[in-house]
Parts: sequence; C-alpha cells; structure tokens
Amino acid sequence: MNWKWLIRRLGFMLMVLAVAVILNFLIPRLMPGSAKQAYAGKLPEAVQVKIIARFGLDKSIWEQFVLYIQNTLKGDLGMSFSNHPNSVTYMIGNALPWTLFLLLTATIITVPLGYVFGVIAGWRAGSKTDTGIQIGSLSLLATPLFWIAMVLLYVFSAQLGWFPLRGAETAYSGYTGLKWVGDVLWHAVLPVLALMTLFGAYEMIMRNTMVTTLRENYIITAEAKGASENRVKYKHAARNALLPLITSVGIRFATIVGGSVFVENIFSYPGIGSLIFDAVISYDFPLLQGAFLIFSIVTVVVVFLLDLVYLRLDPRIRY
Amino acid sequence: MPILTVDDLRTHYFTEAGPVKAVDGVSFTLDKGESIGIAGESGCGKTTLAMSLMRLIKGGAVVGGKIHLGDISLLDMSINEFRKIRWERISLVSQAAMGALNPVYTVGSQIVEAIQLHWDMSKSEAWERTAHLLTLVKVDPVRGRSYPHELSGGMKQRIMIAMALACDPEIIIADEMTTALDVVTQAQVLKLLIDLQKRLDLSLIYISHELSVLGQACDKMIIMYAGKIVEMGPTAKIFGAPKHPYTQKLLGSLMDIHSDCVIPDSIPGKPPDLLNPPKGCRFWPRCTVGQVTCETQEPLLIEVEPGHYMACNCSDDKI
Amino acid sequence: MENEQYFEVDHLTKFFPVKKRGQFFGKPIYVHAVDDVQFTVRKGKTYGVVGESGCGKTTLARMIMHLEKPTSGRMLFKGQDITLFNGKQMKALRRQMQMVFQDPFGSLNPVRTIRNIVAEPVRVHHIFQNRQDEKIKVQEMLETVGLSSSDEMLEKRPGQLSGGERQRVGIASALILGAEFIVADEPVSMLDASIRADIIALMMKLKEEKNLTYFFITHEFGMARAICDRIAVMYAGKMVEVADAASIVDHPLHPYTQLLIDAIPPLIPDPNWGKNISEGEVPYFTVPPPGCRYHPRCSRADELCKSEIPELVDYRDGHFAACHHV
Amino acid sequence: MKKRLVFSFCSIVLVLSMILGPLACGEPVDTTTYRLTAAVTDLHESSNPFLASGRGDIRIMSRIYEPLVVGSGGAAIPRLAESWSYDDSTMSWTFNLVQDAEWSDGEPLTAADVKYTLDTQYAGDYSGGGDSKEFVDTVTVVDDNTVKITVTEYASAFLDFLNSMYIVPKHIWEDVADIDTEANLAPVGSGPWLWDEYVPQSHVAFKKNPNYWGGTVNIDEMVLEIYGSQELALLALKTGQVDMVPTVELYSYIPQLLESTDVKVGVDRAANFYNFLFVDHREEPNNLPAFRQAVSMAINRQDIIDFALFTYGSIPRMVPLVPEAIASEDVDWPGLGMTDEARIDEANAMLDADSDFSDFVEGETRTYKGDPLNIEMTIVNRPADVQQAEIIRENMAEIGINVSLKLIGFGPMMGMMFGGGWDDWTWSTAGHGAGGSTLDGLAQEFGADPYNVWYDAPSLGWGEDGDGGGTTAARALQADLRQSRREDDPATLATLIEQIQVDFAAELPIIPLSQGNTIYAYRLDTFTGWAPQEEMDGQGSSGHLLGTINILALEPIAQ
Repeated sequence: MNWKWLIRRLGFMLMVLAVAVILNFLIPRLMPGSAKQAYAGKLPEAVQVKIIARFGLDKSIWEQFVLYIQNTLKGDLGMSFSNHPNSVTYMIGNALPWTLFLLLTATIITVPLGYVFGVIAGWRAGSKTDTGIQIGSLSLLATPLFWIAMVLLYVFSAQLGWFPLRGAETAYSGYTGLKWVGDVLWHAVLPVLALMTLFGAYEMIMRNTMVTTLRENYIITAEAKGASENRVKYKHAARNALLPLITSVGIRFATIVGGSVFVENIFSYPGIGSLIFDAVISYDFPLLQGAFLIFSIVTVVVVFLLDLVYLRLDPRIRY
Repeated sequence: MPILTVDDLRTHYFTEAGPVKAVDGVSFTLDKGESIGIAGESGCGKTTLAMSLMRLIKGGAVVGGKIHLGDISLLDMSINEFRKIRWERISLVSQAAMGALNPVYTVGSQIVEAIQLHWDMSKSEAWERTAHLLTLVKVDPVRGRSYPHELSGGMKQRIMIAMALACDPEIIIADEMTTALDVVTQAQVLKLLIDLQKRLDLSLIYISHELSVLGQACDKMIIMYAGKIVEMGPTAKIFGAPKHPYTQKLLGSLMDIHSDCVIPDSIPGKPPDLLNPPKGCRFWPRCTVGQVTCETQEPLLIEVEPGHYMACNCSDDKI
Repeated sequence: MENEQYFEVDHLTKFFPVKKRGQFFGKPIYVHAVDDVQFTVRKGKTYGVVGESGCGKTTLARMIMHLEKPTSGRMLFKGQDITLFNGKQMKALRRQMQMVFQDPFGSLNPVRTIRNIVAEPVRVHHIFQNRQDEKIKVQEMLETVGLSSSDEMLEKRPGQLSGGERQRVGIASALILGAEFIVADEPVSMLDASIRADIIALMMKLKEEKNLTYFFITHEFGMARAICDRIAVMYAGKMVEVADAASIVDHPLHPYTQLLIDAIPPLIPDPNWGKNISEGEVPYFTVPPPGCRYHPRCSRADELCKSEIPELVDYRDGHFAACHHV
Repeated sequence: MKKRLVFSFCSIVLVLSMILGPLACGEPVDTTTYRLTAAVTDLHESSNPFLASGRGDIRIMSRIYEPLVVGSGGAAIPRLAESWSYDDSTMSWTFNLVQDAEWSDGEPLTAADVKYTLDTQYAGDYSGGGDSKEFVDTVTVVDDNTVKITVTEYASAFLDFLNSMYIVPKHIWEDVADIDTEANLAPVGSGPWLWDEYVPQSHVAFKKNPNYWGGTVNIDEMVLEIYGSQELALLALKTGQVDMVPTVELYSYIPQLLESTDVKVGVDRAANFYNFLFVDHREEPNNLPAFRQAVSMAINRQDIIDFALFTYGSIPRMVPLVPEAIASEDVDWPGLGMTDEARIDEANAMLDADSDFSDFVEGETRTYKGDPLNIEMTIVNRPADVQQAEIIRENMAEIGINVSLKLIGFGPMMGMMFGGGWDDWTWSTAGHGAGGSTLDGLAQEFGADPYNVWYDAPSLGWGEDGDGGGTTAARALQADLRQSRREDDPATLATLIEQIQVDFAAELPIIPLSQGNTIYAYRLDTFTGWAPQEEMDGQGSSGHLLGTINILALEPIAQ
C-alpha cells in the first residue's frame, strides 16, 4: 500500500467533493431570480416560509453557507417541488440504490467483457477477428444509448415478452428472499444490457493500449523466454494494457451516469436518472440539485475505488 | 563442431510497397564459448538477425536459409517446440533501460517465471536460484523483490543478464545491451558480461552499433551493411587491419578521446533503402574506392585470410 | 574579443522540492539538481559539460535557456544580468541565444512541414513581411545545414527524414534568427556514430563561419574532447573539474574524471581495459552526502572528504579541480 | 487467470438473472388475490388531500377520499351527500350526508368532518381542494348528517367546483401538526380504497377498504404502475401486463390497441380543450348562420386533427381530438363520415341556395352582395396553427371563399381575442382549454361570470332585436340552462344539455375545429363491469373509472 499516494488521492477526492458542495450552494444563488425562488419557489406559501427559515435564505450569504453545510451534513437537501411533501433526501434515498445497482452491475459486466474482447482484438490487430470486433464496438459506440434501450425494450419486452416493460421489481409483489432477488435481476437485464453499450468504448481502449503494449520490449522478452501465447497475451500484455482501461472506467462512469437518465426513463426504472428527468421537466430545482450532488459524490467515490484498484495493479505509483 | 550455424538466412518485412529485405543472405557460425560481435549502422539488419534467431520477427518472416543449433534445425520445428528452446538454450538480453522488464512485476518474479517456464521447479526453489543468479551478477538478492522502476539502469541491465542465465543457456544474444547506459555503468556491465562469458564458457552474440564496446567483448566481429555481412573476422584483425572500405570508414568515424584528430570523418550519404537495394555492391553509392563494376557486380563474401572474410570487389586493389 | 566574458554563470543553484514518502503537510526537502555552479563561456569558444545522467547538466542548460527558473545565482550574457528577464525580454534575447535539443525524433512537431518548423522562430519574431522572403530565408538555412532546399524538402514532415536530417533541421531552426550563442543538449547522442561525426562537423563548420559560441552538453567524453575548448565535469549537481580539453583528458586531476575516462572502451581493444572501473553508481539522493559528494565512491576518500566540501581550485594554468587529494 | 474468473462470474450472473428472473416471477404470490393494475404516466403521487392538485394526485384522492358530490356541467352525481337543496339566490346550499357512512378506521363520517375540511382548506390556502374554497363563506353543522354552506357570490356552478373537495376525517387531521409537510402515508378515508404502498417513480398500491360504506368492492388490490412513457403504458395494456390505461394520450397508438378484441377504448366526451375558428359575427356575411354552417361543413376536421396537430404541433396533454378510429360511435361533427366531395358539395349547395351569394364557379371567388368574399384570417404564428389555417384555406377555396392569412404572435392574438380587439380580425383560429362543459368553456371566454353571459348576449352583439333579453334562441337557451342546473333526474338532464348544445351551435359565432376528450382504454378479459360509455361521459374517466363510481360494478374474471 502506498499510503502517501492514497492520502493524496483522498485529499483530491475531498476537494472535488468540496467543490461540488460549494457549487451546489452557489448555483441557486447565482441564478437569475433569487435563491428563495430556487429553493422554495414552487412550494405552497406556508412551506416556503419554513424552507426560507431552514436555509436562512433571508440571512447573509455566510450564514446561509453555514446553514447549508449543516443541513447538507444532516442530509437535508430541501423539499422537492414536484413531489411535495416528500423531501429531496427521501426521493433520492429511494432512488439511489437502484441506480447504483444498475450502474455498478453494468460496469462490472462491461469492463471484463471489454477487456477480453479488447485483448483478443488487440492481440492480432488487423486480423478478421479484430476487424469484426472493431465494427461491433464502433457500431455500439455510434448508436445512441436511448435508441438501443428502446430497441431492446420493444423487441424483448413488447414483442417477445421475455422481460418486463418497466420498473426495478414487480410492483407490490410481496416477494422476499431469493424470489425477490430473481425478480430484481429479471427487471435489470434490459437496462443493464442497454448500459452495456459502453462495452464498445472499453473494448476500443483496451484494444488500442493492447496494440501499443505489444510493441513494448518486455513483450519481446516474455516471448523470448518461451512463454506461451496466452501467457504473453494475458500475463504480460493485457496486464499492462489494463491500466489505462481502469482509468477510463472512472472517466466513463460519469458518462454512464448521464446515460442512466435515458435508460432509466425508458425502462421506467425508479432510479436517480428517472428522478432527474422528472425534475427537469417539472422544474424541480431542489430535487435536481440534490440528484446532481449525489451523482458527484457517487462518481467521486467510484473514481476513488478505481484508484485503489489502480494502486494495486500498478507498482509504479510512488507519488 | 560449431554450436550455432546460420546459413544464408533471409528475413523480409512485408510492407505495402513490397518486401523489405532486412537480412539478405547471412551466414556465420558460433563456436562453444565464443563471442561474436555484430556491428553496423541502424537499419543494417543486425537486430533483425537476432530476432530471426529467436524467431521473434513481427510483420515479417524468415523467408530462406537455415539455422542449426547443434543438430537441430530451428526454423523447421513448430513454434511450440521452439518455445522450449527459447531461453533454455538461447536467451536474449535486450536493453533493460528501454523497457525490457515488465513494469508491473517484481524483477525476481520475472526471473522465476523464466525458470519455471522451462524447469520443473517449485516456486521456492526457483526463488533460491534467482537469488543465486542475482549474486552472480553482483546484485543484492533482496533486489529481486523490487519493481523495475525502483532500480537504476545498470541494476536493471544486470538483472536482464541474470534472467538470461536463468536456465543455463548455451547461447546468449545481447542486443544493444549497454546502449543508453551511462559510460561508467556501461563499463561495469560490460565487464560483468565479459567476466561471466569467460567463467561460464558462454557462447555470446553481441549486437551493438558501438564498435569499441564490441571490440572489448568479442572474439570475432561481423560487420553488417544493408542486410548483408561485409566483413567478418577475428576482432584483432577487424580493428587492426580492416579490409572492407565500410569497416574502415566505420572505425574512422569513431571519436578517440586520446587522439588529437579533432573531428573524425563521417561516412557520406545514407544506407540504401532495403525495399530496392542497389543491384551490385550495396555500399557502392557511398564508397570512395568503388569502381564502375561495383554498380552491377555483387561482391561475394570470400575468405581473404584464414578466418577473415570480406565482401568487396575492390579488395585486391586495396590490400 | 577572444577573451570577452561572453556568458557568465555565478553561483547558479537549482533545488527541486520533493516531499518525503507519506508526507502530506510541512516543508518539502530539496533535490540539489544544480548546486552553486559558476563558469564563464568565452566568445567563439565551445564550452563542454560532461557528466552522467542525473548530474544536473540538462537542468543547467534549461536554466540558461530560461526553461527552468534558478533557485539562486546569476547569469550574465554579454555583461547583462539575464537571470530575472521576463518573457518579453527573453523573446528578444532568443534572437541571440538558441537551443538544439537532444532528441531529433521528439523535438520536432511531427505534423508540421519542414518549412513551417524552420520558419517558426522568424514568424514568432515577425521578421518577414511576406512569405516569399521567409521562404528564401528558410531555403538558405536548409542549404547552410547541408540539406536540400527543394520545394519537395520544404513540404516534407519530420517522419520522412532520417535522424541526421532531422537534427540538421533542428540546427537550421536554431540558427535562423541569427543566434550566436547555442546551447546544445546532447545533440547527437541519439544518432549513429557514422552520422554523429557528420553533425558535429557541421556544427563546427557553422561555428567557424558564423563565429558562434557553443555551450555543449554531452555524456561522451570523447566527443567533448574532440570539439570543446574547455570542459567541465559535473557530478551530483556540482562541477568537480574544469579545464582545457587536452589538459583534462590527458591529465585528469579529479578521481571522478579519471573514472569517466577509464570507462570509455578503447578504440583498439585492450585486454587490460576496465581494471580500474570500480563498482558503484551515481546514487539517487535528495540530501547530498556531507563533504565531497563523490566520497562514497572514491578510493582516495578519507575523513576530510567526508566532512569538508572541496572547492574548485586552480592547480595548473586554469585547470580547476574540486578534490582534497590532487 | 483471475480476469477470466471475473468474466465468467459476470456472465453467470447475467445468464442466471435471465433464467432465474422469469422463473421466480412466473406466478403471482396468491392466486386468490384479485388485483387491478393500471398504467399511468403522471409524475407525482401524494395522498395528502390538502395538497393534492395534480392529475396524478387527484386520481389517488378519488380512490381514498370522496367529495360531497361529483359535478360536471351542471350535472351532479351524489357521493357523500345523498341529496341537496339550495335557495333561490343559489347562495346557500344544504347537503344531506349519506347515513351510516364510515371512515376506513370505523369512525362515523359526520357533518363535523365536512365543516372541518372546508374550514381548514379555506384557512390554510392549500393547493388541493379545487376552486370551491374560493366561494365558501360559512359552513354550519346542522346536525350529524346535515351541513349548510353559504357562498360569497352568485355561483351556480358551485356543485361543479366541489369535485375535488375531498372530505377528510376530523379526528385524524386535527392531530396533524403540519399539514403542509404531512405525507399522509397511511390515510384514513371514506373511499373504496386504502392507500397501502408508495414507491416514488415506481408505483402506488391500494388495498380495498373492507368498511366501504357504499358497497362491497370485488377487487382486493389495485396498483397504479408509473410508466416512463405513453408508448410503454399502451404496450403494457396491449400485452396484458396491465388491466387499464386511464388516460390515453398517444393518438397514433389507438388503432393498434383496437386491433385487439380484448381491449376497449373509450372516450369521455367531457371536452376540456377546444380549437376554434372564431368568426367576427358583426360583419356580413359572418352574421348569417347558414354561411357559418357552410363554412363549418367545408372544413375537413379530420385533416386538421391528423395532420396539423400531430405532424407539426406539440401534443397537448389532453388529447384534443377524437380519432377517426373511434369517432364513428362516439362523436359527431358536421360532415363526419362524408366523403370530401360530398361535404364540399353540400357546403356549396348551402351557399348557392342564398341569392346574396354568387354561384360557385371552379377556381373563382364568390361574391356576396356584389363584393368578392376575400376574408382575412388572423392566426398565431406557430407551425401547427399555420398548418391548420392552410387546411382551412384550401377547404374555403373549394367553396369559393378566398382566405388570406395574417400571422401574429401568441400574446397579441390572445389580447385581440379576449381583450376586445375585435376590430382587428374577421376570422381567427385559436386553441383554448376550458373547464367543465362546452357551454361553460365558451361562456368563460366572453364574460367574467359564466352564468351571466347569456343574459348579456345582446351586448355581445348577439341577435338584433335589442330588447335587453337577447334573441329568442338565447332566451330559450338560458331557460334550458337554468333548468338543467336544477334538474336531478339524469336522463332529463342529459336531454336538456344536448338540446342546449344543439341550439347553441347553430347560433354560435364560433366554429369548433377539434376538441379535446379524455380517452381511456381497458382490457375486457380481466374484469367485467366496466361502466358503459354513456355513464362515463362527462365524468372525467381518469378520476372515476377506477374510483368511486365504477369500482363497485367491477368484477374480476377468474383466470
């Protein structure tokens, strides 16, 4: 464990979070109109008064900041306009687990797939296999996520009826235990498949770094040592080519967070993506703000976890 | 009985413009305990020659000739069979400074890998042997647990040597081994290699563009130009009485720290394009003693003195 | 003119801050990349700096070119203190000082044409009003460095040139503004020996023709001996020996200089070569050892070397060495 | 190989989920539980009656709570009030509550609850409760089952406004500390359903109220599943994943739905969105009913609906059309079902019959009393409106009327239409949403008080006899209208309203182009007892189809 590096990354992560929190504080106050409008504008008047008091919207900016930090730490992100009387925290608390489940499942399945196909394609760059895989990846990359989601839904749910048309679980089913798990997985198959279009990006990254890695001298050394093709491919080349992939997973995670807005909306999946979509069309600013804050936190945490993986994989990280 | 016989070896790279004849009819032999230095400008085919011996040509192929290791024809066996020969009988020391060691594994484990690939040895036995090998190259065995980036260039080069010795090979090919090392380190590593070669009675093929380094390390010298051997003979002869005009020019271009000659001569022009090499003597366009016949008449490698070969049409006039 | 104090460096020091492992707060420690170096380059001469990688010679060159800010010390060019020159002043100064880089493969932008690369400095300085004049100048420069000035050549890109040709392009680009002081950082170390001599010969020819002054950095003692008037040997950020080329090679005073010379494989193979080469490497240290920095590797080292830093002392007609045991 | 392990693991999870999922979900938990599932696309679902104002909320309220009456266009269906009376001024209303009504927790429902609800609603100015609170002056408890409400102004539409005034139990809500933030996740109501589970973005689930005072509910559970889009909701209905879609908004999908014999699509003809051709009736020949009727006949409404609104325009939330597919049985407009040619011929014949108009000559403009019929039509400069106007222009050319278009912005248009700038237009088109019935909607455009507009008809230039009472037709209309408001017998009321609309249409300086109706769809193979079309008319299907009115008749079909 390289503690120094880790602490630096942790510090960096906290800084990013601080920036996200501060932006979240500033944006409603910099918007045209007033912060009162952004926080409480569409709430009933009686509630507006309470929100104004709770966030100190009639006080100085510093007092507001202190209150904002206190409230944020307490998990109080305000009241949702469109879902009043539900609080933003309540809405997000309901939605977040589903989104995390979806995004992480998609990532956990896609990254190894991209890895394996990238290795296969990169190993024999220019071959027919490579060309085939590249065409597949590029098509996936070039196809809009929402379109793929819609096709999947139409074909597998509406036409074939293999999967449900909506939701994260059978509504009001009362399922428990394994049955519930099965139900949730059954509902997640199509959204996860749609999010797996990111496979294309991972595969391309893996393939390209694989091609570069294969030019490295240590590959020649490994081959000269008499290592078998698979050993050279996986133990030497792919192991090194994996590093940029890990980095890109972090970067791409932000992309699939965006993609989840489409996918969740199309599959009526009760996650943050649907929440954001609804918040946008109903101008529910507090909810939107809360959702973005949560997404920044999730992204930062995921990137940090990936950093930990990177730390384990790359012994060169010293500083 | 020479341990290695190379007969009329031809290696071509395939480009869209046509085959690049990187090695074009090279023959030589290597005796047990003998060290041969192969010298020439970049692009003369010396590295391709080494890679051909290891059957590691990428983007090209050995298109003709024979390589015999003792009685076995290396080019006729399947690649899987040849993998067993690699490293166990012929190993390769390449430029450690240019990434010949895999950055994500400890150097010790890379040596262990080489041992275990060929010898049926337990991990702990292999580590013991690794420690022994490291001692042999005057590296503290503790360093086996280090990653390449934690070691200096000289140390990495020593470890490459140790790795090359892993399976007690008969032949070691050293490709530009000391290039990019500092002069003192280069001297130290070179000394070590010479010492080991003598002590372990190794057969060595040393490839370098630095003639003076080869002069120190090798019994025999091969001078290559544009894919062909132009002169071959005992080191003392090559340095003391070079016969081929190219060899003479090459030696003349070296900087001698103790000479008063301010700037050495250079060789005008540049090596030919191996896609379409000149018909006759390949050096003819740059040669100052060449005759008209050289343009069309290809010189043969002939023995001008016992053990001293040369390929020049004008040799009789010059001597 | 010959003895003019053309370029002077006075107590020049560069420390790079480095934090210790696990250190998050507090003061960093400093790597002494270049430590209290002083020398004088004379007009029309070639001043060579020799040393192993990590000895600080490249940092020194970068400081001279204002690519790195010195921690302390002064630099004087033609008697003018240029240490604290700002960007505008440096831009003007670059018409007189230019740099030739080590890596002809990396220092030229691969997507630009030769014409654009060579013309870049004159464009930056808005020398020519029209493209035709500029083209003529570029062609002239290409001819000066021994390259074809054909239109075909002008439109080539670095990838289509050989290493030697690329380095010539680098030189043309450095000289196009009429610079007279050239800082060359290992200009030929990436080239084949046969081409190397060519480039060196070109540089020497240009030096004569244009009365250039070179600050030449190399790790090859042989090269320095061949072309430099004066040679400084650097070890771990300090100059350990400074003398005229012949003097330093033929009669080295410092044990490190001796080691560097001994380490060069002789042109005629010599079975006795290498006997004097000791084991040991340039250590990577953040805090230099007390006393003489070379003492951990030195066979002559004694208690004095461990405690006291040797000064550069003139032992013989301008032959300086920093060693307690000359 | 570690990576291979990870990969294999993930593939196994994926494959398992594909297999396990359907297996695990293959059968419902309890086969004897009857569940009605509806697909909705509305956003927010709340069960706090004081705050419920959105369509989704109303849909939920109408299942848990009940109003005194459900009123619509002067008609009223008794709910918690079994009968009512009012004085001559219509300023004082007395409601007699049903006997033995109970809250779902078993407490009796009394007049005190009504008073509490109205008082609280008025005092708190909450977003729920509809418009009635604006009128309510005092609420007096006469006895446990009688409550008297006085209103602040003449408001003959008071019954209409009571629709969303859901009566809440006093004994529960008195203890609520803050009504504004009360989520009310375990509501005690008087409706047939009890709210049981709410998962935001996913669904709302109800259990039947075993104590329902109005009768026995035959369905055990009802789930409103929230779908991301109309397409999905309709697909779910088509594939049998839900039993009904209370509001069909996707016009283009209806023909597909109708392909299935198991699906029934119905129309609630209580239009709440209109698109009109306004005609300045002060100008000749606009003042001639025959002329307007000919124009009305010539306009191809189906084109307007199909092409203009759905190719170029944005789709309004309430679908302003009756698609041809279901129009034949449910709607009527001039020329519906006729070929284009027949329609134009008839329109031409109507004009040709009047000697003031010159006879129709192909490609020429007719004259009226010698002047060519060049008519300027003012329209909002929006693609959908322009397209619609183009269709009208083409139709008019076919009957010899030359229409030129004048495009203006939405704001100026509305100002002209409703702010009195009549001099600036001859014809004009505009869409407009209205509450309640056709008559109410139109009336609201022409005066502050919808029920006074008829008295003021002459001042609007209506008719010419100018004796202060309006035209005979207008007076007759008004009489019918007054009677309709006091009519308790639904059959008589329906006849009256129909008569009013027929009479009115002939005189109207407005030609309807399209109208918005609520369309609903349900499966016939899961439940029987869906209310017949005529019962649904004007009832706001989204509020009542699954709620208080229809629910008692619904019976699950055992599968």
